[in-house]
Amino acid sequence: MEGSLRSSDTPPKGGRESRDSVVIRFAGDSGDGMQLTGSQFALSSAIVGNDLSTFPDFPAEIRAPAGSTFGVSAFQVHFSAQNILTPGDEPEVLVAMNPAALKTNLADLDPGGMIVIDRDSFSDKNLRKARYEENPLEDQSLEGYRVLALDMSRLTQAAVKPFGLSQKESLRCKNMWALGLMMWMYDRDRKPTIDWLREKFANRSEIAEANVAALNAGHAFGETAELPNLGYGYSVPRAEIAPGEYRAVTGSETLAWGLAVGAQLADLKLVFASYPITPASNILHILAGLKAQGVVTFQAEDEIAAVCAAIGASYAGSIGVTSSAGPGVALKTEAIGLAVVAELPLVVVNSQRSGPSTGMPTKAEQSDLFQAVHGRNADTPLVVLAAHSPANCFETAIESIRLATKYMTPVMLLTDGYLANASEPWLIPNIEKLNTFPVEFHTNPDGFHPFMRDNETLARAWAIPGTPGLEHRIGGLEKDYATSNISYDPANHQRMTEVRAEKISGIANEIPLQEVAYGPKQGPLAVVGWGSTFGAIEEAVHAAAEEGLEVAHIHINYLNPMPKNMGGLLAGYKDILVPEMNSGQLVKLLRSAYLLPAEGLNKVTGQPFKVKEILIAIRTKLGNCK
Amino acid sequence: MEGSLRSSDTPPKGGRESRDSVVIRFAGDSGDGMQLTGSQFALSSAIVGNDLSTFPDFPAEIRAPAGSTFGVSAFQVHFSAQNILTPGDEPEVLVAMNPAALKTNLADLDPGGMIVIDRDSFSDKNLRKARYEENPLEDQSLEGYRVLALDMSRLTQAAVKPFGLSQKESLRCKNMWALGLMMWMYDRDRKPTIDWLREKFANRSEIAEANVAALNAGHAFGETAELPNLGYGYSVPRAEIAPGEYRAVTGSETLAWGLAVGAQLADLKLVFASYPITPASNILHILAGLKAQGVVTFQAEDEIAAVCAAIGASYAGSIGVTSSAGPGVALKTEAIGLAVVAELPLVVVNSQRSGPSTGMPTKAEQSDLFQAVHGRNADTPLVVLAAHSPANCFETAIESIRLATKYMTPVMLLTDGYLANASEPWLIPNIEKLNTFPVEFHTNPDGFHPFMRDNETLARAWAIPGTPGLEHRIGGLEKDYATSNISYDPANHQRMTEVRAEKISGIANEIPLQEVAYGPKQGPLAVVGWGSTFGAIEEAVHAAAEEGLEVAHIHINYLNPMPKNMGGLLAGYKDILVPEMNSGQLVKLLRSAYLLPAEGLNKVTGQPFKVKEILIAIRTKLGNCK
Amino acid sequence: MTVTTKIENLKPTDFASDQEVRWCPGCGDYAILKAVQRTLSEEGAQRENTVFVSGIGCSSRLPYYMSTYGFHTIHGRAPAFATGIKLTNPSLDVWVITGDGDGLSIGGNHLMHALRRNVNFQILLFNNETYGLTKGQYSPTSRPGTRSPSSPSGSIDFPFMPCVLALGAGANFVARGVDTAVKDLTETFKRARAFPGTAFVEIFQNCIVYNDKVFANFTDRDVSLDLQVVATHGMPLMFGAEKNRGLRFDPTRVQIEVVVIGENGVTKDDILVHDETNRTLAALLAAMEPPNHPMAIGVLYSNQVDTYESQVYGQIAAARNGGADLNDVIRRGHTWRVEG
Amino acid sequence: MTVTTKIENLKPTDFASDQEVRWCPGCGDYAILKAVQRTLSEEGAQRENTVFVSGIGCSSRLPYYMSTYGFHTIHGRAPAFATGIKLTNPSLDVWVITGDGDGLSIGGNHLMHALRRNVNFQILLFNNETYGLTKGQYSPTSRPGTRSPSSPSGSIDFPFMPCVLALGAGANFVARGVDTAVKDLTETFKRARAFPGTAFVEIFQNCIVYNDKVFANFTDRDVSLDLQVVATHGMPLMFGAEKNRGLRFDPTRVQIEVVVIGENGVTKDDILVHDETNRTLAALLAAMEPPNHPMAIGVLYSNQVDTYESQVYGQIAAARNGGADLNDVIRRGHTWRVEG
Ligand SMILES: Cc1ncc(C[n+]2csc(CCOP(=O)(O)OP(=O)(O)O)c2C)c(N)n1
Ligand SMILES: Cc1ncc(C[n+]2csc(CCOP(=O)(O)OP(=O)(O)O)c2C)c(N)n1
Ligand code: SF4
Ligand code: SF4
Ligand SMILES: [Mg+2]
Ligand SMILES: [Mg+2]
Repeated sequence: MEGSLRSSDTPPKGGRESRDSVVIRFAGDSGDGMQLTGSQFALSSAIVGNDLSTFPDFPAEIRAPAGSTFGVSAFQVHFSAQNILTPGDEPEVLVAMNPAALKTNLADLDPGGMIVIDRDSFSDKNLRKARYEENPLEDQSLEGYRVLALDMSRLTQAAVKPFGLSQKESLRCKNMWALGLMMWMYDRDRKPTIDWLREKFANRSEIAEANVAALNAGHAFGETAELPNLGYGYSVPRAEIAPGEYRAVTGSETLAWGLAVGAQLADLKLVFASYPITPASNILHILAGLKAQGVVTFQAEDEIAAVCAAIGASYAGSIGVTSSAGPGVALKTEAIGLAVVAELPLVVVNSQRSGPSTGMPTKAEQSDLFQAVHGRNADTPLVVLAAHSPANCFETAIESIRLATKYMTPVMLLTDGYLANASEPWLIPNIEKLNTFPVEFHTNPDGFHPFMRDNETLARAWAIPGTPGLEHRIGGLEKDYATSNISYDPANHQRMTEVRAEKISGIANEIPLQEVAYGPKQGPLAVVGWGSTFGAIEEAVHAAAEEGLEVAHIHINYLNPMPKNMGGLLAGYKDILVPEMNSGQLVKLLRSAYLLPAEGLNKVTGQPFKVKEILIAIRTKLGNCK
Repeated sequence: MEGSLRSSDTPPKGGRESRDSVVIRFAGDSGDGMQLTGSQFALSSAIVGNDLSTFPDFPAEIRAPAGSTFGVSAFQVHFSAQNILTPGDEPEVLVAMNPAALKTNLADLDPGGMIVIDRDSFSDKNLRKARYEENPLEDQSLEGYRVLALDMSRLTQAAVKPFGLSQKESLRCKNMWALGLMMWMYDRDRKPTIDWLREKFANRSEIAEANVAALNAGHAFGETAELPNLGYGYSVPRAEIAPGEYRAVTGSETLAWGLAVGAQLADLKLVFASYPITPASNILHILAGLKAQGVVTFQAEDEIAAVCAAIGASYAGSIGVTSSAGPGVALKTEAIGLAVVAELPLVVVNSQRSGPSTGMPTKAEQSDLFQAVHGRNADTPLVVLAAHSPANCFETAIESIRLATKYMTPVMLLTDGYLANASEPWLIPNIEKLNTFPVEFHTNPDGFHPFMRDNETLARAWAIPGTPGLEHRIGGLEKDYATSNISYDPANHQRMTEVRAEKISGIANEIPLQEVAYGPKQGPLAVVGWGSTFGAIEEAVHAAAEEGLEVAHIHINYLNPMPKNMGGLLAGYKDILVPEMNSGQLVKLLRSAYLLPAEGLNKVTGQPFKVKEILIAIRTKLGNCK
Repeated sequence: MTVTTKIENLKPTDFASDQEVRWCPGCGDYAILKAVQRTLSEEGAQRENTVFVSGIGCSSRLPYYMSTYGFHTIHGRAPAFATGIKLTNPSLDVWVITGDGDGLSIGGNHLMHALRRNVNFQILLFNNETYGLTKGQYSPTSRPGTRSPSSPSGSIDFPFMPCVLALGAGANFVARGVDTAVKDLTETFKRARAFPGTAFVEIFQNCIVYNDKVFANFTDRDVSLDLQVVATHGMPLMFGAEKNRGLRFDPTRVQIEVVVIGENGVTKDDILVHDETNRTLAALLAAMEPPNHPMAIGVLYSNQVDTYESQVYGQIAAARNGGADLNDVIRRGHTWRVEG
Repeated sequence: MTVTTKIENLKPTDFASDQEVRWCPGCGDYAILKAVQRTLSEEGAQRENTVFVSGIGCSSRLPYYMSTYGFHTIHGRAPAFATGIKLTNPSLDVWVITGDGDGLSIGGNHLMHALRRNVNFQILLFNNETYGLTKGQYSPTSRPGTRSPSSPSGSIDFPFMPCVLALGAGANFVARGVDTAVKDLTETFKRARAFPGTAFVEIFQNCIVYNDKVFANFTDRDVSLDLQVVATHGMPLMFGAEKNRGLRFDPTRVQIEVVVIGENGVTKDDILVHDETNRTLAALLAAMEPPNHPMAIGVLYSNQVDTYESQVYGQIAAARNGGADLNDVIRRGHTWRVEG
């Protein structure tokens, strides 16, 4: 690459050790810029051709006091010469910008891992704020780790001196120093970061150049310091990745874009009505920025108004979409019932978070599956889909709009706080090449009544206000099958209840059959998951297979209705293990639907599964079987 | 009985035919007073010592136009010399006060049943309003029935003439004429009705006496008219009924009283916060009338405010109760989640009605079981109880308060529109003899933190504002197991999630083991029900047993957690049939929990099961098995 | 000579649907329905472009009786549905039908937010001071002491005054009418329909079953002239059987008072002239109550500002100039190529 | 000579809990917390009888920082919880803590209904014109054109004025304060606490992170005297750095105007005297906005009527006289005996 600043361009003093996969975590104070640092490192890794996956961990507070443990912000990057699907179980490198960052992140570090520390930040005051009684750099507590305690603050200040910044501004550059060091260590190109700094601080070039200087200084430090624990650095070769144009995306981005694209493929206006709530708000923010693309967003007074406005929009001929997290979806359930009985298209996105109630709003959980499938009064069936990766959010959003409009039904799209914030490289699709599914509104008055149905899909006619001759009234009261007028007739209610159920269960006839993500199509054990556990399960099953264990991974995207072959497929395995970030919800649905003795592997900590946790469960299970 | 007006006091012209059980339906215009007529007939039957069960069927409209089919109001009475549990499948006598009443009720009549008709009301105008093209009294359509078409209006007018009423007022007495005839026909005592009339119209004695005259005239008509189809009337001997003081009660009454009594047994103030909704409103109305008993009712601005006020009341040391139907409970789910995580006692009564959405508000359904058990975001366990008869509503309400306060948990109490309005005789308990379960608030500051737990029940300490030294803060955020402070610690969230689940599942250790309501403790078939289907299932299983079929009835009152022995008990039957007034909810919970191939028998018409429908299903099932 | 083709207006009955009207005989809702149908007829409305959206309640049944588009939604949320409809298609003529329970109890928040946003639809609030459909419980507009199934000892809540509340929430059009005064009501509905923004109309509606004659104290024929003042823009606020009463502002006590022309030296010049663009005056009029003051009827306030949806589409139109398509959007920011 | 034992008031710091305060450094919430603690101290409050109830938002975190009882509930519903608490134990001193999002967006309806019912608690609404906790989206009080993550082209909703809304809903006590004016705020809180009924206090609160200086136009030191008028009952509504400005009512245009004593013949007698029992005046003051008018601060309205809970318990007490016990209740009406 021309003008590249990769250290490998300069002859290394020794040989770089080649590594297959590396996990680094950058951790520091909220004000230390760890999210940017991590993202830049990730980007530079993407550009050298590694596969990668990242995960940010923000503090719950808006702006916690400097130095406090609850104000620590972290960003984990997993980069690899292989295809990877998770941000990694345990970092092998922890960059800790202050004592609080060390304190709160050390437990996750790989035993024997490396800790890069800003020694200057280990002042008495900061140690106290982090509630250290002894300075961990001075007692034995870090024994066993490879500790690189560096004068990062001072070295940064020295590097940026020429630019005349205040002391506070100077110290703000120390994240770039740390990034430079890491870039040296893993042989990454600094140029994209330098370009980005110059663009970001275009109006304050002294800041831009100070940051560039800090970055370069950190890099140079690695190259020259001959650090005992470090050697000559590492290299991670490029992975085999499908060719094309890539970008890093979070699930919030892909989900928002998927909705906009889905509406376009349906030839409909997107009306997105929402009320802010963590971790769902970003979808609203992104779509609010798509005015030029004709997207209408509506920040409602609450979640109920949001879903009602979305339903009103669908009634009038848009695709109405609303989005929230569990507590907000709880408020929407009455209105969703109306959408079911009025048979209007609607997409409800639930970015699941830890509960019950307010719970731990910034942490992820998969505990709203019951709410999605069963959480309404009466027999109120709807479609439930789950996205399983940031990239998959895009496709699932499109599929939600396709099914909602084709079947005139609400679709609940489940994602979670982990998918919303985690990022991975995404092969950017060409929208023009995607299959369209344009909606045709009903316009023919002959024999029209609003609940006349398509023979095949059982979807009712979608006739929108403004259409002459099709004036009609709909509502939440039960209606006559044949005339759509209000009806209290007992047999009619039975029939309507059945037709609403059949319409939804019939969708099983068109959705793809359930596939096995990895492993044998029958055998002693299937690990069955849904949603954001995809990466962890897949990696665990791969690892188990490498150990010679016979285990399959099945990941369910269509949760209601489930693919037609599901029962038969699952029956082919002796044991079924269902890892979920909840107390056992999918597992109960499977047991009930297929009378199979599926067992749960449950984790309700607000943290995603580690690959290891699933692998151990697989080993135990198969060990017992042998 | 002294002063009795039973016709048997006068020597019968022929012998009365003795009958075991009779079902009569009174049907007429909303303005015809059918509910009063039916209630009075029921009361007179109770007094002669029959067992009985009644069911009113109101029009959905507030005041429908006179003569319209949708304005018909009906009241069915089942009275018997045996113990009975349902208002009867098909009436054998239909009293139809106008064409619309005939039109809408004829289909339910027993083939060969008797129709008592006010011939005077079959005017052209009324026939048109009822959408009859031909006068059914003049064509062949009533062939096969025993039709008694009488000049009821004219005979009534003649009877009340002495009292100088207007024509409209005179005609209003015709329901008493019909009642008098029926009282003659089944040999009931008129005195209680006469007393009631004189009390009710104490300020307008001419109205009272006119009604009495009409009642007597109807009675005399039966005695003297020698009607071809009628003979000398019937008698229904008294049933074997436990001695004691009785009254007729609807489920709304017993439920409201049970709440008031439960609070008294817990030594707590009852704060009942609600928002009106059919068919739940009566509970609010009844409790609003118990001010003298210290009950506080609060009509909130909506269901959310109602549940929140109830939770606030519990927080401050009352037992907070809220009540609604499915759509209103949907709105409450977010707040119920808070009560779960704040671990406060709360009772949520759901009077289930036909849905989804507004559905058929005046019709009953059992379709909110999923909502009760699974209908919240996150892992949010609570107790779910179901009442199965009007009398049982009383006990279940008390049990709800007992469990809510003992375990510091919300309890969902399921009833339905059928139980709310159906009535049956109730052996009035002596409240002073009921077991008390007085709450003791926590007052000791030693080692106090709000989520400190009882070792056995796992219930947290209930310390209320106003208690010196126990000041504390609670809320919806996750809290530390050991200190009750806010905590984002992963392992702590796991632990708290588990302890919340264990607290609820542990209740299985104290609730009664599941009993078999009737039939063998193992065998080829168990019919498993919950809620208001009790009577129909019990009668069907009795009938099947009489046919020699080996079938048991199991009725579940504790739906979450279920009794400990449930799995073992159910496993003792080859087949399990689960009748529900929904599309299959309990059946799915049982399949999932016990991996047993339970099958549903589902009816979603807004009408209760007929005994016959269940009996046929039993026959089919056992026929297949043989 | 030019020939103009006059498109015949639809008749009021052309706006009636084929469904049987199922309100109680004698209910005030019938008259309001009639006024609505007349309004549409006289204004030359088209059925296909007209949408009635309602919540739940007796009043909220109205859409079923119209031959236009209609959506009978859930309790209290009609303004939110209507907002979604207008966001999709601003050219539709949307009417929200609600009651004092639907609109002010469970739905109070949506109503207020619609009013402050100024979405272009009409809100007709049928105020009968009771929850008719659920059989007569007291409502947020019931007067203190109202005995009802849920308040057997009399209600103790202080009631809302709907027009006062609407003005407090920032409504830009506020009017009042009486069910039986179909002609006046029709004129008020026309004004509401013509107003570009959320037009709020409170209608005193008699519930003959649960709250009969609750407004008789100012609607009965023998008192109505003395206890109603009809507000007409630019006209003095005069009323009374003898047309000699008027409203005057007392600036020291900062309150409105009833005066009689000719008494105590009061002349016509002392009488307040109605200015429907003056929010302060509107609030004063809305707050008046019999028997000390007359009830103000008619358009109390009308003040034109941008509608919500015009601003939504204004921002979209502005952004579209030179806007990128979605294929560009998903390529914005840092991207990189992996070569094959 | 008699010996009186004076119970020492708790100090403000005695009302601080052991929890670390987790607002952003520089947030206006700190000053409000301080004013609350001072109020309790100076009024001799007891910790055990004091309850703080809040919804969700940065502001709603306040209960955690008080050593009293506290309940951090769910978003927007705090007034409903507080109502339940007062219905159980009317003797508790209950404070509702809410924000412009919590109290006016999702929770607007509960707030209004609490105000009209007049349940005896204080509502402190921290108005920072943003949703702080969810990272700075515009709120129902944000001024038109506010750029935020959810309104990148500027917000288009017309904002509520919280005090105007409260008065429209029938509030009986309405006041306003500024976060940094801790002393005045404390006095206002004392008045609110003493008021028997729902006392509504809007506090202009600076969100340093998402909406810094949004109130600077009338709170900055150099403009505050000219653009704030402190309402004091019985005192003329005068203000200004030179104390020569005042408010006058223009009865013909029916509006309030700012005048300067000595200019155009204006004298002190022309100036409106604040009467905190006059709802009309309060509404006029609440609606004033800079730069044309000063922002009115202090107790705008205070009008004592029966509290909700006193009426609830009044009805219960009346019914209890000669009331039956539950054993009688379930035997009322028709009963019959079946003999053994
Ligand atoms: C969520 C929900 N809660 C409660 C109800 C019951 N409900 C239906 S209409 C109504 C009140 C209607 O009052 P109002 O709006 O004044 O209408 P009216 O019948 O008086 O015209 C209530 C409480 C409901 N349908 N849905
Ligand atoms: C049901 C529900 N919806 C949405 C949220 C997300 N949420 C939390 S606080 C908040 C807004 C807070 O704004 P405000 O009340 O003004 O408080 P501030 O943070 O500005 O003090 C929102 C939307 C939630 N917690 N619960
Ligand atoms: S109950 Fe009242 S409001 Fe409802 S239809 Fe009857 S009269 Fe009208
Ligand atoms: S975000 Fe704003 S309101 Fe919230 S704590 Fe920070 S400064 Fe205060
Ligand atoms: Mg009403
Ligand atoms: Mg705010």
